[in-house]
Amino acid sequence: MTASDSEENKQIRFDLTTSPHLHSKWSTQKVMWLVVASLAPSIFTSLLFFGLYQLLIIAVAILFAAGTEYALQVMRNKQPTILDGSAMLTGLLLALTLPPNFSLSATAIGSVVAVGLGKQIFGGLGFNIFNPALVGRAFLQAAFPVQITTWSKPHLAVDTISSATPLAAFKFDHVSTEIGPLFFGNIGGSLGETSALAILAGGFFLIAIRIVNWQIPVSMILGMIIFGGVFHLINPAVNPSPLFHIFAGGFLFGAMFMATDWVTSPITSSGMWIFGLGISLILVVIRLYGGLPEGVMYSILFMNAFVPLINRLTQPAIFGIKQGGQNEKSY
Amino acid sequence: MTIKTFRGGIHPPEYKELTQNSVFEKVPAPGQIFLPLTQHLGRQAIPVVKKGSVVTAGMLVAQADGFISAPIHSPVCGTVANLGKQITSSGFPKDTITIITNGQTEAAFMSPMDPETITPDDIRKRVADAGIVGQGGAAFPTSVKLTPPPEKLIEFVILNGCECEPYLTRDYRFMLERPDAVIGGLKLILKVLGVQKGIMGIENNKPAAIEKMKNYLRDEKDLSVVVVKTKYPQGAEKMLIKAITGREVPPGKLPMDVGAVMQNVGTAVAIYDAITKGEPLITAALTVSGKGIKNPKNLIVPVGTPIKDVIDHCGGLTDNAAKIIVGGPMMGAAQYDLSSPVMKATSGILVLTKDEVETKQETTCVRCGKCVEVCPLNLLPTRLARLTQLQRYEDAEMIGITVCMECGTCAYTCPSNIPLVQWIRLGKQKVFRLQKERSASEN
Amino acid sequence: MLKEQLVEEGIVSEIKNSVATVMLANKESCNECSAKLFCNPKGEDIRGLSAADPIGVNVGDRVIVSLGGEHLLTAALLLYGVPLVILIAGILTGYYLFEKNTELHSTFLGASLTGLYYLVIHSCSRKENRGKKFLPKIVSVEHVNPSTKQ
Amino acid sequence: MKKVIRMILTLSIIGIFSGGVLSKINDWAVPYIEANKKAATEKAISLVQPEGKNYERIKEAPFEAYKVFDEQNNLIGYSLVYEGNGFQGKIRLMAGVSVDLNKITALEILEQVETPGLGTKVTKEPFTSQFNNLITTPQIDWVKGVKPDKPNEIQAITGATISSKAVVAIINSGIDQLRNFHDSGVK
Amino acid sequence: MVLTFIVAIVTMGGLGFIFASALAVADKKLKVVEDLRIAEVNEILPNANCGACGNAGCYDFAVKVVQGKVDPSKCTVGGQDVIDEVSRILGVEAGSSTKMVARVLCRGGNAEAAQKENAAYYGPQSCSVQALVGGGDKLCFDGCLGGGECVDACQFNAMYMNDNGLPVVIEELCTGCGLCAKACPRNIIEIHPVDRTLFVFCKNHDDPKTSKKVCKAACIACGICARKSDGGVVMLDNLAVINYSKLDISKIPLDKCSTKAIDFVHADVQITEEKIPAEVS
Amino acid sequence: MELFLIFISAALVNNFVLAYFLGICPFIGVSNKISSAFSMGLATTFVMTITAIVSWLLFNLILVPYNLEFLQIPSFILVIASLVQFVEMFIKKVSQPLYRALGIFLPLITTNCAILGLALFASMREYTFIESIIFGVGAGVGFILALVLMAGIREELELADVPKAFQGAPITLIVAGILALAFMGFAGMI
Amino acid sequence: MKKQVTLSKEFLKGLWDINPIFKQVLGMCPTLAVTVSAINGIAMGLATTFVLVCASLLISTIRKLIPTQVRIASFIVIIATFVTIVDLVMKAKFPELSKALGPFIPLIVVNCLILGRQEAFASKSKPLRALLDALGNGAGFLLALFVLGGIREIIGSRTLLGFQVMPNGFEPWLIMILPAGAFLTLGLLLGFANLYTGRRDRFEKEALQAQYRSVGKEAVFQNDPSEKS
Ligand SMILES: Cc1cc2nc3c(=O)[nH]c(=O)nc-3n(C[C@@H](O)[C@H](O)[C@H](O)COP(=O)(O)O)c2cc1C
Ligand SMILES: Cc1cc2nc3c(=O)[nH]c(=O)nc-3n(C[C@H](O)[C@H](O)[C@H](O)COP(=O)(O)O)c2cc1C
Ligand SMILES: Cc1cc2nc3c(=O)[nH]c(=O)nc-3n(C[C@H](O)[C@H](O)[C@H](O)COP(=O)(O)O)c2cc1C
Ligand SMILES: Cc1cc2nc3c(=O)[nH]c(=O)nc-3n(C[C@H](O)[C@H](O)[C@H](O)CO)c2cc1C
Ligand code: SF4
Ligand code: SF4
Ligand code: SF4
Ligand code: SF4
Ligand code: FES
Repeated sequence: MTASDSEENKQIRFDLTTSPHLHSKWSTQKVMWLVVASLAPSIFTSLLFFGLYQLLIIAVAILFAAGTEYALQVMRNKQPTILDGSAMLTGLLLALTLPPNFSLSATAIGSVVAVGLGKQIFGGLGFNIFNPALVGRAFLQAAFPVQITTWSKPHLAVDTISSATPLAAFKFDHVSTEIGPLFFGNIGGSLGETSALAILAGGFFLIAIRIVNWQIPVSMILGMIIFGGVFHLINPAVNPSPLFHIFAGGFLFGAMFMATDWVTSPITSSGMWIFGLGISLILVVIRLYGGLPEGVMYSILFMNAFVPLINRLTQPAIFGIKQGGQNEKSY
Repeated sequence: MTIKTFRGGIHPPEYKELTQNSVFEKVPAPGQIFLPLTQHLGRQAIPVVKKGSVVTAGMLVAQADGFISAPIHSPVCGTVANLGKQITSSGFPKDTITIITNGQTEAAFMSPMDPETITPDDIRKRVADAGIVGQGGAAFPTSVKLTPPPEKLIEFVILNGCECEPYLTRDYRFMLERPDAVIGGLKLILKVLGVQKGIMGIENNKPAAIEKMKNYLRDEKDLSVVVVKTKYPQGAEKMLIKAITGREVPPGKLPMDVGAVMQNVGTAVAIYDAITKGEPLITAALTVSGKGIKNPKNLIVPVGTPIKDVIDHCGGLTDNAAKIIVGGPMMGAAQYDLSSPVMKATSGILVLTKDEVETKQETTCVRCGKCVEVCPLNLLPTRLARLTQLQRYEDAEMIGITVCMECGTCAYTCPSNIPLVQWIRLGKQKVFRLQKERSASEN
Repeated sequence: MLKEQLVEEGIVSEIKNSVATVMLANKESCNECSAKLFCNPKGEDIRGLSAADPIGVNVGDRVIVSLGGEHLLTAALLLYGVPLVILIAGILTGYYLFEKNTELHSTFLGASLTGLYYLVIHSCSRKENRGKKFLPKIVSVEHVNPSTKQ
Repeated sequence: MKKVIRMILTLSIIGIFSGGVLSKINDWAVPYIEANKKAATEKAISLVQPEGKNYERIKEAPFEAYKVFDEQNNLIGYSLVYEGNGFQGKIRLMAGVSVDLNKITALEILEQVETPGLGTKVTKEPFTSQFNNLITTPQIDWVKGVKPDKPNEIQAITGATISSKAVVAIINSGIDQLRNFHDSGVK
Repeated sequence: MVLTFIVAIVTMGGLGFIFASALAVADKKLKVVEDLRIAEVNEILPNANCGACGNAGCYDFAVKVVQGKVDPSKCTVGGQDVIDEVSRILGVEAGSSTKMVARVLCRGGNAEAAQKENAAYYGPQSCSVQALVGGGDKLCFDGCLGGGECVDACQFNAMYMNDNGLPVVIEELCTGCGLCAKACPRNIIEIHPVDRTLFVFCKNHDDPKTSKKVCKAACIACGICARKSDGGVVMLDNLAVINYSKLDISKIPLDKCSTKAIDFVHADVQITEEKIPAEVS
Repeated sequence: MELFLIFISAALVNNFVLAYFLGICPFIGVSNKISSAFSMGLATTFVMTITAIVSWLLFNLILVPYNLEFLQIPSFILVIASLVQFVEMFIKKVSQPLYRALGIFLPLITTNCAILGLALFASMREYTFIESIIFGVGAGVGFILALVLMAGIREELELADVPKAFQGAPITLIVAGILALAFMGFAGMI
Repeated sequence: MKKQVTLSKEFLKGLWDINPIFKQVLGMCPTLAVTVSAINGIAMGLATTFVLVCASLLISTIRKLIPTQVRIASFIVIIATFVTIVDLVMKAKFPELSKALGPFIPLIVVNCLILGRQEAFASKSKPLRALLDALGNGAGFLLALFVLGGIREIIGSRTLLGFQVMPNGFEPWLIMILPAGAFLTLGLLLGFANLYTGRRDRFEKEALQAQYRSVGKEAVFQNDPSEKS
């Protein structure tokens, strides 16, 4: 065993790793910050429509999310990884699903729950089953159902739409809202969800740079057109058109930013289709027959629970093994 | 014409421009060479020389041990200095014959034969005697591949000219510089196997080579060129067969099970040379490239030349060189000992720079599914790696860890920078050990 | 994803026509379970189980038995799924058929239809080999009984 | 065989003992339970018909309802027990109704499984007291977020609109039933 | 009232009767014979299911003990208490077990073993993985990699990594279960009877010249120990190997071994009785 | 429609496991294999349906007429137990292989408070005969759903880095909590 | 190995060492369902304890008379009888409570805790020990129910046993009295209980190792060949 003694080799320490020696340009950290960037339009519209106070909500949510992540990782003697941005993203997304002028202390609780119960208790990034931000929001909705359904009027409302959200208005008062305001966002609703324009801008950006798997938003929208359409055709007087379903409430926001969460969505593309269609189906049922006006959050969480089953169902057959034929191993 | 390909895969930057126009350059033998006894898959060769033996170029120094093995010939004239151990590009010490060269250039090759009149059995014997091993990377003894069991019906021979690994341009140069040898080799292979149909698979990023080969094959009705998509790992046996024929080689099965035999372009050249010149496999054609090397080149080097000498021949390392790889960047092995020699199947020596190999922080798997999407064999790399980490080898076995060909596609694409291949390789090893134990306990 | 099976460890006590009787020890978790009244009304500590033996084990070997595996679902559907449907269908039919003592009668109808179904199953599964695939399978030998090794 | 007999005997004896003991304890408990039930109904009736002193179940009605009398045994109204679906499950309530069925005297929720702290507000003040002396013709209606300005309107509880609506709907259909029953002539 | 009473009694008694009959039938049909002692023995065993006894877990052991196929003393984990108790149940003579312990047969820690000069390993810090990638940072291809996989494998907390990067077995806690030995990719850990004290603490098969370069604690295959030992030590492929059946310790010239590759175990890191703080032992 | 509502209510809105906390033991102890979970769930549904039928008959044809409501608990228990025992023996007679494939599931987890709870709920709510059968089936389907979802999640969690103290029952309960949150979306549907 | 333990231990073990909920994870259903408030928890705990004690006492008294084959069936019938008694008494004397605990009183029958204790203990022990064991386990169950109910009541409705303990400014978390809150709280409680015991065990082990290590280190350096040569 003769280690080479040549002069120049001594200065260089060669890295020993296995192949491959090239890597793509992505890193989790980069991805997370790009998602944050793509949320900028939504943040901007939320401030525009609901006032600067919302910045406080966002700040509190991010701060507590990151703080919880840090504290729990330190407690588990793990290398803190808050800089990978995923906790902050969770906080930001949580904030954007809250109603305007929501209480800051409740926001903080939601953030702590989102990261603590939604993510870290499963082992941290990548191990959670449910979308953490939505776990936080669902917790808040169950803990403070009245506050979280109290909606402030947007500053820039064109007419005197009451503070109720389009969906609540539809559900309880059978008032439909025009697509125009729905699209631009000067309506009642959660911070990030009101402006479809801003969401689509961010969403298309993410799809374009291949962070978001296009299958999920597309299948959700398609599903909504199918299922919403069927109900609409059955009884147009009671059931709104699919277009209304798509632009009202958190549908687009959920489709672009929340159902697409890598961790909690299926890993195969056929799985993503099932996932998206499932969300739409459940959403339509909840919106039309449930007691609650909105169900994006619940349908995403519900389908999150199905993801392990979907993954198993859609597991690709190993190359060379015909679909269905089991790799029968005898030993 | 639609460009054929397979599902999955990636397209890393090619970096072929560094060497694709550099003509093969012959490198003289250095003062000392190392001939490891395992330059091929299979049983280690048995030395037939002793310390102090004098050898000439082309002389047999170690003979094959059984069917799946290959003899080794001295590429130089000189004296056997030692029979000991030497670290090889695998990173582990292997039994090695060390030869001090004496600068003489005479050669003792076998007698040339006429490719037109030669019989299949003679070809087979010559290929075995010449110690030819697959030049595509796996270094499988070629004579074995050319001796399929009689019950297997071989329908075509595919010549693999994909060279899908970034940086490497050896096969490309072969096709440009020695088209006659490539075609000649292919015809010899067809002859051995008694097959009519010969196909060359070439990626569409090598238009010059495609052009050239098509020109040469214009009059051949049974030989053709199939252009395949530039995509890694297009050159992998299973993938290329799938792309060209649409057939899938099942796990644990060989190409011959679906009627194909595949050889690398370089292998064809080696066969041609062994027949027409009587030259055993004693040189390695390789690409020396990468940003960490001063003058990237394509070289023809005597087997056994230490990597260091090859690098020196190319002007040495740049200041920011950080990693030396033998083979391609996707499947090659990192080196730490530059005295390790060039071997029969070495296809490239790459030197990557600091900024290229900078290890990004590894995070946990975010289940993005990208690895699943790109795995050409439809495996679930993330799960294989995780199960190995958790030491659940049986489960890993159930979902096909042993099928993985370690192409590295998954690890390339993983945004979390998980060393997936490293884990999978470990898992495979453990599973193989388990399987061995199992069969032992059954008997 | 993972090939699924419910596995139990046990010791082979008898082998006949490559069907082995395997003794399973009650797991600790069984101790406290109130379902014991139904699952193990006699409170035995050991249960016997027949398992197909594709690998050739010996008496005394400690083996892993996989319950079901691929055919588990089929078996469950055959045994519980279909009869459930028949039972309910029978009862619903009976409910509209009978005038007096409806409940009792329709229950009888449902139950007898189900019984009929089971009879069909019975005659089907008497053929030796058809049933064998449903048997739990011995998948591996954990420990070879040293006394039978020679 | 001896074992079998012993098994059967043991279990039968334990069963017999169990049956016997329980029967005796039941004999003791039944009067109390009956009394409790009666007291509960009485209490509810006295709550929804404060003036009532006496009551009598309307046996002919296909639902639970009572005639309520004052000290002089004059009929002063009815107590109607009716149920329907709320937000989570059944809501069962008792409403006191005037003799002409045009006014509610008071409302008492008997059973519900609404969300504690939210839907359960319908069982409490100030929601229930809105029903005191509420006009029932035309049908009771509800408003949201604003003070009711009609005599047949109540204000729904914020965050529990569904439960509030459910209560209104149950009373409305109950009174309809009572009215039909009334109109069909049986007194 | 009386009627209710009677009906109640009849109902419950009848139900009891039916159920008991069902059980009786089932008892006949689904009969299992069992040796009650198996359960009894199983209860006594430590239930660590470690396999130290050579059986597949404690229950297996219980079955075999009751069947008389193995000796109760084979359970070394439970200690003498358990053996005595099991023997009492079975009415056999209590044997005594020799305690087995794990021995780490490599002393090439960070201080002794030479490092590869040009290499820096990146990746998971686990022995098995390092062993795959060029054999880790050390030059020796047979020595301890220092990743501590064995320590992680030990369920009994009987191991730790010392500051020199070598695993240490705490003899008192070690049950001899062999999990660590199984985990080690380099096969450095072996299980030996506790009273066996002389070992060759090296597994390197390199030729003398190389092994000298590779590690200060390596067996350099000089063969001195073998020559004097009358077969107690033999040289196998450049490594001294002790043949315990022929070993006569007094014949081994321990002080002649220049690297101390052959040595007593307690001269090393193992803890002897006196050194243990009182509360622990 | 009423029947359909009973079904949906029992299966989704008022899921036995997630809203009524019945059958938590098998839910926590459920095997992490999906097809076993499904098979167990199916067996449970079968027993639940039979239970619904028999307990209705017992209650309405014997206990009520003879004023024996107080014997509800012990008699339900005994009847269900003997029934399960009979079914087991019957199935064994019918098809040895099938029985052996999963006969042990029948009693293994089929009997827990969910079964008795079902019988009690059905009699408490004074369901009609058909209603209680549908109720039984619905509860069983809900049980399958909860069990299978949990099994899938468990399988996934085996790969996760759950803190040691939270492995097993705690994380299962927390997942159940989040599932219960998700099921709240169906609230108000009945 | 079964060793005779002192009578007081027989009682105390139920409180923590083998606490039915925190350690054995038994009888989850009533635990989750009834603990919307502390008082409900206490009532349920008492009812369960009553049944447990009576059944244990009776069964350990007649344990020799019951053939093993019908052992479990007999236990269940006996337990069911006592549960019915509790149910009837509650209905007669505490109608409000009976309503609050709903169908969960009958379900005590299938509470795994009770049968488990009969199987594991009462059927093998003398009445006195069985009594103590039952009391201990009952108390442990009660304690756990009280803790869970207390937490849920305090956060979910600001009160404890009906008295307001949280300031008015505190907005009660409705979720705590919903099913989801029950699962989450119990999950966290169990986790923290494990954390506590795990920590304790780990500290013990670490302390032990550290002691060995301190000795071991010396030995290594004494014997370092590099120093010697
Ligand atoms: C992605 C996303 C998901 C949401 N999911 C829900 C939901 O499931 N239920 C809900 O009430 N609100 C949800 N919201 C909040 C809003 O949609 C808002 O509640 C809705 O517009 C009107 O709801 P309301 O009438 O219940 O008050 C979600 C918001 C976003 C951005
Ligand atoms: C991931 C992967 C990539 C490969 N790429 C090439 C390639 O680009 N060119 C090539 O000739 N062989 C490549 N091979 C090797 C081929 O699979 C095959 O072994 C070879 O073409 C057979 O010819 P040979 O025996 O002459 O080497 C690759 C193998 C793998 C596993
Ligand atoms: C946890 C939770 C519990 C709820 N409970 C009730 C309830 O008991 N009764 C009810 O009418 N609505 C309940 N709701 C439904 C919503 O509050 C619904 O949005 C509301 O009925 C709409 O009324 P609003 O327009 O006054 O906000 C609940 C919602 C949540 C999230
Ligand atoms: C496309 C995309 C969408 C994401 N959506 C969410 C989300 O909805 N909620 C969330 O908590 N984290 C989201 N993340 C961040 C990250 O995946 C999340 O923190 C993990 O779920 C935590 O394990 C998203 C990340 C990406 C790349
Ligand atoms: S290395 Fe293996 S798992 Fe990864 S992509 Fe290649 S074949 Fe698939
Ligand atoms: S590519 Fe990496 S992060 Fe994505 S699923 Fe695969 S292993 Fe996980
Ligand atoms: S793992 Fe090794 S050190 Fe630990 S107890 Fe077993 S044999 Fe001893
Ligand atoms: S002894 Fe083996 S397992 Fe332990 S640290 Fe050394 S190499 Fe690793
Ligand atoms: S208490 Fe065990 S299932 Fe409910």
